[in-house]
Amino acid sequence: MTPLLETRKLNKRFGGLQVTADVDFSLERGELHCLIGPNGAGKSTFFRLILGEYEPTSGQVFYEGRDITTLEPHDRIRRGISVKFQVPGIFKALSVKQNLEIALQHHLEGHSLRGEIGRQLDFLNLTAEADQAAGNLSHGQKQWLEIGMATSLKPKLLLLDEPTAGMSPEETHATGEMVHALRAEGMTVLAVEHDMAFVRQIATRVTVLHFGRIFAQGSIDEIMADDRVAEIYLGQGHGAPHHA
Amino acid sequence: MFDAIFGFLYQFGDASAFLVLCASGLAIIFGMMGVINLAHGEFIMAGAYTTVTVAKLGAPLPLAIVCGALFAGFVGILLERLVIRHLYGRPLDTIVATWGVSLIASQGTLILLGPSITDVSTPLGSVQIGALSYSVYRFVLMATAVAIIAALYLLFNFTRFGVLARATIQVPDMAEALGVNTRLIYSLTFGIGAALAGATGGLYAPTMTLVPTMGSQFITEAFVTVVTGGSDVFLGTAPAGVILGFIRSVMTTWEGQLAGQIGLLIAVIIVIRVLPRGVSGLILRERA
Amino acid sequence: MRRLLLLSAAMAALALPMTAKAAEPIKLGVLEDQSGDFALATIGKVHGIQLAADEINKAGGIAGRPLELVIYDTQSDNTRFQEFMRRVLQKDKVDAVFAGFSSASREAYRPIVDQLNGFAFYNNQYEGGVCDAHMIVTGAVPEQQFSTLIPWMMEKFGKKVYTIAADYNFGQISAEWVRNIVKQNGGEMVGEEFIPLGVSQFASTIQNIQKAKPDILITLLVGTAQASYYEQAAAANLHIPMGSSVNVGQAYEHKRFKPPSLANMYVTTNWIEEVDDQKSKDFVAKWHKMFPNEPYINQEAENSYLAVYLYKEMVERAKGSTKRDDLRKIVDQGDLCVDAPEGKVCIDPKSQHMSHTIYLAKVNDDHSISFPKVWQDIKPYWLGEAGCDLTKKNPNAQYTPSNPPPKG
Amino acid sequence: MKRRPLIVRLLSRLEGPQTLGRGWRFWAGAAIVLAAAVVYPLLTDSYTVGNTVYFFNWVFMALGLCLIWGYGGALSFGQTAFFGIAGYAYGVITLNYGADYGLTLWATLAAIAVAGLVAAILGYFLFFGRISGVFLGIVTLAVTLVLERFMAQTAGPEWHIGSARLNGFNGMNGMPNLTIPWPGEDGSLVLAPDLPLYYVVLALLVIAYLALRILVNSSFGNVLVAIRENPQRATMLGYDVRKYQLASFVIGSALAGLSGVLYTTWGQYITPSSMGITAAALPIVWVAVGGRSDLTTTLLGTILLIGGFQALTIYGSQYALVVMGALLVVTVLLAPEGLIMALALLPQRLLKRSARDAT
Repeated sequence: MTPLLETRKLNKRFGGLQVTADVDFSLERGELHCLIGPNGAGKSTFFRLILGEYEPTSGQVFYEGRDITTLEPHDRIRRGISVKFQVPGIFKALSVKQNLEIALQHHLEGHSLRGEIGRQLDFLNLTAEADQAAGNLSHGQKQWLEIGMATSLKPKLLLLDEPTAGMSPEETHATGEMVHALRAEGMTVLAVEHDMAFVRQIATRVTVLHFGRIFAQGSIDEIMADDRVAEIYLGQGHGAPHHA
Repeated sequence: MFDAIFGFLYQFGDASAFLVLCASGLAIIFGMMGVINLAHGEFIMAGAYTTVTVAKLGAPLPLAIVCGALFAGFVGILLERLVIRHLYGRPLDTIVATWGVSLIASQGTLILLGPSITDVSTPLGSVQIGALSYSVYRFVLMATAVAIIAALYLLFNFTRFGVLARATIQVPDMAEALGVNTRLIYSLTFGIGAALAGATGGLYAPTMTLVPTMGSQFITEAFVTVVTGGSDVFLGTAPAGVILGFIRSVMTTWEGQLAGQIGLLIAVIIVIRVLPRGVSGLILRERA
Repeated sequence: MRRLLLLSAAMAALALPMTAKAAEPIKLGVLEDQSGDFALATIGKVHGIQLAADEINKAGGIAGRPLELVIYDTQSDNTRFQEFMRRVLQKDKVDAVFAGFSSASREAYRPIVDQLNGFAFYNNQYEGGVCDAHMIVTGAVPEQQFSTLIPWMMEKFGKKVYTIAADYNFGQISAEWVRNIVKQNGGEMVGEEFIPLGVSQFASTIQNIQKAKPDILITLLVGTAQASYYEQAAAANLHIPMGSSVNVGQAYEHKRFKPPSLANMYVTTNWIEEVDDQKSKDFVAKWHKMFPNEPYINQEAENSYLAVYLYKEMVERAKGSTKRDDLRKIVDQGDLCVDAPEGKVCIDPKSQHMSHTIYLAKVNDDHSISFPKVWQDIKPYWLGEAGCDLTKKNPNAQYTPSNPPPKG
Repeated sequence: MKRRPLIVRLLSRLEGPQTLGRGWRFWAGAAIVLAAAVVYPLLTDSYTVGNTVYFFNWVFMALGLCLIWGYGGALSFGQTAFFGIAGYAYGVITLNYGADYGLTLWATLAAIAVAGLVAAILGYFLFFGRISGVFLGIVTLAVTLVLERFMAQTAGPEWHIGSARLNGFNGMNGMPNLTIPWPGEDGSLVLAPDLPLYYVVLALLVIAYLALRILVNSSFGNVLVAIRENPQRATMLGYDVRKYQLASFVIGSALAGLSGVLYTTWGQYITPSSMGITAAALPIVWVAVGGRSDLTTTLLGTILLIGGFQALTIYGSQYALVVMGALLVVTVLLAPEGLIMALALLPQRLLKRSARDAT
């Protein structure tokens, strides 16, 4: 069976700088896959290539076996990819309710729309803040709101760029639970993450990017056991995966 | 043949100098600070008026032009303190504010100084080259354009102020954290932009009629050049000025002044379409 | 005794409405650009009207009725002319309007004057051709300025002519006139260049002229931006005798520019403040008494001044009526003239344009003015000959030599 | 679950998060204002009526810009281009085919269509070229200036379309007023700038205003503001940002076109300078000063400003322009969200403050 997402020899060069190099990556349906690696390893760029925000210098992106390399970003979203950015990408000036409405109005309207908004608000426990401007939410709430918006599209593939950045351990754990719930709904998740506790909590498979190349791949334990991985983190000084 | 070629080069240089000079001040205010200054033309007018007034008092023209620049710069700093300062991060509001300022400036000048003041005649006479004779002063203008761009380059790349200014404009918070007096930097930068406009006014004063609305003769060209150039003053404005100057002079010699003007505007539309980030965008990308 | 009282009472009763009518002022609307681009040339026009009105009121008004001015600043903005023309005609209910400097502003308000059946005076030199019964034009038109200027200059300097003109109606139509008159007089056009309004840089134009080597350069440049040409040409050592119908007489460039940038320019104008005969001297004196710091009194100012007296003449000959039809009957009689600073000037019934004394003004090296020649009573002949006859029908249109009135 | 009929759903869009004013109070107020607008021409002279129509003429362009800029976040500096195009188009059509059989109405629609078409082409070029921010402003400005300078030199008789001469800088005039077929001796009613035209334009204004309210509160409006707030997120919710921006640009420009036609018929005159830089700056000023983020504030602000500027010119003599300038500067400094908007929000703010003081 064809993988849900696949990249072949994916290259991105900015002038002289090689950001991703010949990335052959594939993601099976139902995975909770984490993408780790030191800062500047090309994780975010890789996301943008998948989303179509960047045009690859060479190589292809396949989704459900179809070549989507030249597809406009919004078309990829419509095909079932969705993303939650690292810096919460929400509509600050608009109310929480409206944020969700904009995400949901694709496939719903009228009563069913209002009903679904209510359901989402509960799920994200933002009911109390429904009519507040999204800009006034706490950081964690913003993160959740955006996850809510991203998942409202009922995507097959959900990309999470450091979903727990700036969250308290409790919030982080709750987010982990949320991700599992989403998987249960049948979503496949690809997450960029630094917090190894979170990775351990959710990851079924882990890929390590280093200097734009796939450096190692495997279960969380295999990766943890791999000294070379520790080296590159130590070599880089910070952000080392602390054995949890 | 020689006349034709030299004549064209002269026109080309003349047009480019005009564009670069009237854009340089705006390039700093708009290109660096993101303030859309519709009162740019009035700074030019202020510079021209001051220059002529001082010159009539008997000061040598170069000195008078410096005075013009200083006065415009002073007014610029004043404006920054009173108005612009409160509008950072709201570039579109600066359109309205500065448009208001330009109304006040030009009509105020009309009320205070009357509909026009007598100008000073163009210095340095003319020179015969081949069959045609040229105003020597126009060559001075071309040279000045080059000099000003060079001076700006040095100022913003090799002086402490320049470095701080660029830092402030690129990463305000960082600069703030490093204890830079960003407010001062902003008003100085704005002042420099205004002073350049003033200098432009002073430089062209001897070649133009001085009326309160003279600024409007510069504003369109200035914006067009800056935007074509993109955010970077040196990699953008200067090349843009040269390119547009070339297009304009070609069109003008080929089809006349109207074609020159319209050609200029259409060129801009196309350039922006091809290079959404302006010429400097292109150059920077190539360098990266 | 009692009867006599009754009688006198009756007479008083009769007299009363008369006097009441007499007291009621005649209203003149004045729409001129007192700010914006054109202010330079037009502020004087307002003053001219104020001066005339002041004199007339001191002398007992028009047919015993005082003259009242309703003045608006149109800011060199066509839309203001539209707004205020409606205002003076509908709200202020003026008897006549004196309005407009630029031809565009005139064309902007003309439909409104026609629609509201008003009566407007355009006291400005222009490209000619307006055939509209609602309009009286007191300014000079091309045939008056060029049929005098061009032959004289060709006689004196040679037959090769080069024209640079503002690239809009006035420039293009005037250039057409120059072209035709040059041809009629056996001359040759060695070049013609049109400059868009607002252009202030002339490097290319100057070169083209140098290459063409004309004997005469006709400059029909308009607006403050284009005026920069003279300084730039002088700086490039271009000294060809220049002829013009707009400069000096309108924006007094010879006063504003440093000599000798305008030296050796010849202008046909129907009056400027330098005209030195007693009548003009007195006029200038009166003017400066009322407006001490007037920078310059140009031909349009004089046109506006005489227009008020022309209107006075009309109304008084129409027995105090201010109805347009009554006034046009007076015009139709064909002998409606006034005695202006420039001399006796008359209205041509067919076109409702005005005959003028045309002065040939020469700008000397020090920018002083001398008058090598004066033509008396030059008529605005073209429209009438071309077939505009407002005594018969009113097309409310503007014509040009290449777009004349439909025949028959 | 059965869906409510279309009309009900539309009406329910008349108020929503994107527009100020909701509930019976607002609509009662609106009704009173409208009633006043309907009655007052009967109480005043025909100059005031014609002059008010003149104010109304421009409002459509302002509302259009409010949609493009205030809601869509794309600043167009060149709405006057479409104003002019439509004006000239109306002139050309009517000068060629006259005003009988309600032709002026068809001419109006055609002229607006032309403006819309040009906007569609230009907009495609701009938005699909991913031009945004100030660059968008400058390109649109350049376009309107090109048109102005080109039209300014079309004085010669060679510049004509059919029997309509473009007539260069002096402008095109003599086109007929709006004329609608009407039972009566001459079989038509000429809408000169007086009562009949007033009511027609007022009706158009009400329609445009309500229609735009519905539009911005619809899902389309949601996406539009989403794009203004965060285009990337909007894209990543599956919306083709370019299409929405293009749509709003075309609608807004069509409204500018309507203004152009109304202005042209009002004064039977259209000129290149109505596409010049000053003319181009004015709509931005009206919308910004009124309060660009809302239709109602834009509507009121525009009428207030045009009327105010005219009054200033009448009574302020040569100081008018100075006062105008000062007014603009002060507004931007003291009421960034716009003068009318500030007034509209004043009560709430006072309440908030008093609440704060109370605690």
